Amino acid sequence: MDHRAALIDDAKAVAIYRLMLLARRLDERQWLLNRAGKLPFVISCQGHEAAQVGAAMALHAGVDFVLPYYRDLGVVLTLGVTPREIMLGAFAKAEDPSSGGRQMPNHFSDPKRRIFTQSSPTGTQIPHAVGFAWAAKYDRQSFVAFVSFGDGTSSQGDFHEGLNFAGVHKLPIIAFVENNRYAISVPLERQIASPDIASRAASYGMVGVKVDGADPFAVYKAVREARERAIAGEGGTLIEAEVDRLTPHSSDDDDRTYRSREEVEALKARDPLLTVRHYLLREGLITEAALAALEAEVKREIDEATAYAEAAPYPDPATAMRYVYAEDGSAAAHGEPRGASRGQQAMPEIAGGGGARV
Amino acid sequence: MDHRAALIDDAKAVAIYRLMLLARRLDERQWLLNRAGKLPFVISCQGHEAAQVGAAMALHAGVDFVLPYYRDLGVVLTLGVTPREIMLGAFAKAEDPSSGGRQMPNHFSDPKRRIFTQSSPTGTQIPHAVGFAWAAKYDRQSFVAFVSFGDGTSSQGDFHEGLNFAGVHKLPIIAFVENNRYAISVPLERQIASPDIASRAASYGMVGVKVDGADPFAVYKAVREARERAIAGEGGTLIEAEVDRLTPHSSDDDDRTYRSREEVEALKARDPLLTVRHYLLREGLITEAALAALEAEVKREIDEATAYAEAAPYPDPATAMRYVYAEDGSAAAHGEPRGASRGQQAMPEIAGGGGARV
Amino acid sequence: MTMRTYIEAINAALHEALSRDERVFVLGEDVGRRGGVFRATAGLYERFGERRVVDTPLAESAIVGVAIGAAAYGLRPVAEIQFAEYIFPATNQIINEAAKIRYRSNNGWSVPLVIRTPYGGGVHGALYHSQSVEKVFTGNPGLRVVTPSDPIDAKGLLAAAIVSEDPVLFLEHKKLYRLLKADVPDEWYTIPLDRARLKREGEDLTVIAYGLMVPYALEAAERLSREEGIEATVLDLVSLYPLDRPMIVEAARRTGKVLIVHEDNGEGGVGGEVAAIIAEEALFDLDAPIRRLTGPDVPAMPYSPPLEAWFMPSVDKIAEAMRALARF
Amino acid sequence: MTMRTYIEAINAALHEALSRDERVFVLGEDVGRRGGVFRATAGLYERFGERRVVDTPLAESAIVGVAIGAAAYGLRPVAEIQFAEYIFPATNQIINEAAKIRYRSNNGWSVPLVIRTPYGGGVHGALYHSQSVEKVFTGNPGLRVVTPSDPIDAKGLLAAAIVSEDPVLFLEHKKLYRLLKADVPDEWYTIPLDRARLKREGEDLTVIAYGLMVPYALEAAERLSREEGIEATVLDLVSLYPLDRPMIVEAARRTGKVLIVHEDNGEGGVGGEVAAIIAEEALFDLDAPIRRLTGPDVPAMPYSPPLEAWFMPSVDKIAEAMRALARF
Ligand SMILES: Cc1ncc(C[n+]2csc(CCOP(=O)(O)OP(=O)(O)O)c2C)c(N)n1
Ligand SMILES: Cc1ncc(C[n+]2csc(CCOP(=O)(O)OP(=O)(O)O)c2C)c(N)n1
Ligand SMILES: [Mg+2]
Ligand SMILES: [Mg+2]
Repeated sequence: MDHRAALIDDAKAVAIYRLMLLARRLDERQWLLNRAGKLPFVISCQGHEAAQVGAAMALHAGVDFVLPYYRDLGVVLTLGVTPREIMLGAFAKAEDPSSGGRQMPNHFSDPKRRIFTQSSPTGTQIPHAVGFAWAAKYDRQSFVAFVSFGDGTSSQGDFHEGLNFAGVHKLPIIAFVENNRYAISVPLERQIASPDIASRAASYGMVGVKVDGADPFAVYKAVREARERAIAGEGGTLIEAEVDRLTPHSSDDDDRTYRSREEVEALKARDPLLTVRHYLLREGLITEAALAALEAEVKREIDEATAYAEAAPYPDPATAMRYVYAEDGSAAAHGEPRGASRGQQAMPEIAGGGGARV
Repeated sequence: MDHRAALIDDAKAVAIYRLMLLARRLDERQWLLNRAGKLPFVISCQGHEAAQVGAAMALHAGVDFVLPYYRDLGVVLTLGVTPREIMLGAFAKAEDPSSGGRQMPNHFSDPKRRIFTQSSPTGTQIPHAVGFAWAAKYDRQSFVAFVSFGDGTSSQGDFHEGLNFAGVHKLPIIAFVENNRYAISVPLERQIASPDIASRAASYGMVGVKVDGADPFAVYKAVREARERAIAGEGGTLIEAEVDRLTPHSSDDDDRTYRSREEVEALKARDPLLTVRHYLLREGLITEAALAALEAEVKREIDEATAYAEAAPYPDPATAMRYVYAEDGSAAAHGEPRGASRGQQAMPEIAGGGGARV
Repeated sequence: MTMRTYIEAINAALHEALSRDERVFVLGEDVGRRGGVFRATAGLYERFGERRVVDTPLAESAIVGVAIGAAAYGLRPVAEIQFAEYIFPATNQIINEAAKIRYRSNNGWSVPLVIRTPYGGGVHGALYHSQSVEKVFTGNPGLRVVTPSDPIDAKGLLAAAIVSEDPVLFLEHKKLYRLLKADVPDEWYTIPLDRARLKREGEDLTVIAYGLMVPYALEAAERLSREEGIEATVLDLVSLYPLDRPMIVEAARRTGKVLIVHEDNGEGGVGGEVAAIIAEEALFDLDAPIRRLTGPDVPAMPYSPPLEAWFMPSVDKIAEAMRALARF
Repeated sequence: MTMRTYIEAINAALHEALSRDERVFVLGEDVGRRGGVFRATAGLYERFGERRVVDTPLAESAIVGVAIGAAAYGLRPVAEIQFAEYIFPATNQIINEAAKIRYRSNNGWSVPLVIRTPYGGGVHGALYHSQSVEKVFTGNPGLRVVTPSDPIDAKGLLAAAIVSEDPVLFLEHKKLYRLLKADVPDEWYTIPLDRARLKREGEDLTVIAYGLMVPYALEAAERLSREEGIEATVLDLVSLYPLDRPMIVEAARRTGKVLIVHEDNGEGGVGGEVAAIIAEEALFDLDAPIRRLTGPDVPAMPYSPPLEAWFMPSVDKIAEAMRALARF
């Protein structure tokens, strides 16, 4: 672990840890609320935070299009999604920005942050990301499409079809596999017969990179370099981050049926949250006191988010018929073309981070 | 080209040429009949014959399960399908063994020869072949599943999903890509970004082999070795045979819209039929006189097949409602299990070629 | 006889099928060591081993495609798709392949396979763990689509599907899994795959339903009988494709008033075909327009509790529709 | 105005759409240099170049999935699936994704894309080049399914699909491609995506049809009018999902006798839903049972000429069914 080698300054290293911590504590809180009967469902990022935060830090928030999957709490927090927004989704309240309470928790969506709406069928987001990357090339815009998914999802036809399409057209895509060696209960050796997933990049004429997903700085570096290649027109990268899943698959799962407690304990002993904290202390980037303050601050933020979301109103069933089709109706579209040249009107070029879309 | 190096004796080398010639002439005859308005549709093996006959020669006819695709006239002739049977299919007559005239020509099926029924959607046969290979392992039988398809088809999700499944379970499968560098009009560089298709085997923990598809002996050797590995329990092989498509995609296609006449002429100049004939003459395996006799014999056989098929009756529309479901009805199945142990009753092990399967 | 839930009945059918016929094997995601995410395959792995209880890669088209090849060889695959909406990647293998293999090969080949999958909502599953996928797969000749509504049918119908020579899509309503128990015979028995079942008789109106809506309709019928003296016939379709036309027509004629209930969207759902059959064959026996009570025409069931309740047909909603029709 | 065939009208709509809006691009197999295997995209590659006319790898799920991403960004993809039955590998992307994106994101995202595909038979295409796939994709709220029956509608409806904010499955009957010509306006115009169209008025019976069956029904109606004095109303559904309920009900009421005609299989086909709507809303206006004339319930159309003729509804078969119903 070496943040400087990844061209990360000290403040950013601490910021990465803070986001990892926020993701972890927010996730843990959801489990508590689940056990208390307040949330019907939780699906976790625990064990993936270093990989997620490291990767998302290397993206340009509000510029790059991001297609995360259900574990990617760390990714979306890094892109600016707030704990309150997350809790609104977990409680399925009307204000939930992802879906207005229509989708399960962690099915992220945020148009203004260029986070595309996700479904549950695994792998469908990969061709979507290729479509965004296609648009970058088509529209001559400098952004990448970042898409993440699990090791099991690399078995889906959409993984192959999507990456092949991106490879043929040398599109600016970063495909990020969070390999935790399980698809629910199915272990990696029943999932793939290749030595790893990164090496599958060769099938698509892409660069393949394998990285330690417990090292956020190494992941950051891999994604930053992939992004640079993509923006330079050199095509896509398949990055495999080796991570651990510290929880059962979801709150509906009981992983004692398929993995030993010793195995899980061994994973917890190498928990990236602990490792990174230890690194920051060792390198003198943070003090124990500052860490305690950070914990307190994160707790406050999560308390506030929970209280707000719990109190927020549910969506009104009177709204449930809305947004099946465009509300102006297709009739409204029978008019003029919008943007007779290259649609920049509809899709303004955005220079820095955080710009709004639409 | 060296038949002896492939452990092919002289007689077998001539037999290979004879089958290539038969496939070619039968194919040419169908084009004539199409131009004469007698056959609505032709899809050709021309240019692929060396690869097809070489590959199929290395299989155990009636033992191995074979899942060919629409170009594989050379494969099925080698497995024992007769020109008469082919012509019955081309004319869509009731006696057509593939489908009783229900399917388009070249959608091969022959249960007694263990040739599985094929559809038109590309790539679906790959998981089917994996299913047969699965059955070999499940039932502890010594056969392989051989499945063929084109370069374009390697882009389908089913290619990936099927080979991945086979790789994980080390199944006895031979996946045979006939790479003619076109999917109808789409050239290989718009199809894949990898250097070739054989190298994709690595994604599935399989052996990948690239072979000159104009050299039937080299193809034979590659398939024979793949079969030996498969039977020895060493898993599957992805073989890519580099071939040329000498005709338009089908009789409905006009390839002048997307490839130059010079390109096609160059391919015709290296036609494997000519190359192999030249080799046999040079090596003294056959004489000009014997070649002429062979041509005459093949012509006679095709004349007879055509006459028979043309005169044969069409299927009776009164039969067209049949075989939607099992005719005994599912009710008939409400009895005893058939084959309480391992189903060998239903699926007898077959020692040599040509055994019947029910 | 043993008191069993719907899912225990399914589990029992699988145990018996594997023990009586070596050709039967189970494949799918998490069906092995995990015993299925709903535990439908619990105990199979321990009892029959990994040769016959196969955890597959996460690839539904391969699950069905491999099952097709194995079935064509002569095995009897029982594939599980973990949730019904995850069947869509396998649509090509189901509609273009499994359903058409016997026909296209002129009876040369057949693929006796079963695809089991949990469908339906009311379980806080949101858009992607609540779908009713039946309308996509019904209407494909060559494929059977069935769904049981109680534990006894669940066991016998799954047994019939496994021994059937045809490909069968076997839909299990996930809210039924643990909703009710029944005395399920311990021995092996089968229930015809293509027959609707009269679940209740009454002269005032006919309710036609399937899956979870059958116990709901029965409960509504009992309530109306008890409280208002309205007597309903309740028909369980069981087979969603092909439909049991004679039973549907007879049940409609019996009362002259028909309410069709399903959880799937209204327009394009199975209820439309049921109504069409009645309008074709029993028009002059009808005393009221054919009514449908269905899930609303939105893409799928939302997650938030008030929206889910808004989507789901309930005993109350059914009773209300029955009352209105009886009074027509 | 220019005399154009149906496929020339489609080609013209594509040319105009690409020239008036830079966001529109075409993708699919062989749509580029080849100009499409039916030549629907002829001339586009030469005129607009490979950036906007894209030959894709042979992978339908990617074609639709990539179109979804591009549409969500703000482009206007027009994807071609080479034959309708090759759409099934993309079912997951169409039903689970395209149809549900607006709803699931609470209007945060939308995917204005068009999937064009040639369907239907009578062209010696056999099981895999003749299918009617509409029953699989209708009934999925969020997705529109339309099909034109003549060149004028073909152009205006495709134009409307391209400018629509919703995902549209645009079905082109391949036997209509070159069957008839009509005077098609040269300028850009759109035809509502959700309206059925009255094609003929008559008092004796109502024929409801779509696609190829519309000109067939019109020809049958003319013949019966000329030779037997039977006068039929003919309604072209145009939109197969959502259906135009008011027009269907009105057309049924007009004559009290309804014949529904489609080439797709009967059971589970779009005609069932049409009949159900009528049985719900116009039951007491009916003077005869609702009749359906459809393709038979076999997996798909066989190749051999006598079997294909057996499968296809024809002008003769339609006239015969109309006559029987008129006499009822
Ligand atoms: C198409 C599809 N099939 C099955 C599922 C059920 N399912 C949800 S997550 C999951 C495992 C995913 O494993 P992996 O891709 O490794 O991601 P992880 O959860 O381990 O991060 C499965 C099988 C699904 N969501 N979609
Ligand atoms: C799923 C599917 N999509 C499209 C088609 C139409 N189609 C038929 S053959 C073909 C090209 C196949 O190319 P390739 O796999 O290279 O085989 P080749 O014909 O060159 O031998 C296409 C696109 C199809 N049959 N199936
Ligand atoms: Mg995983
Ligand atoms: Mg090819």
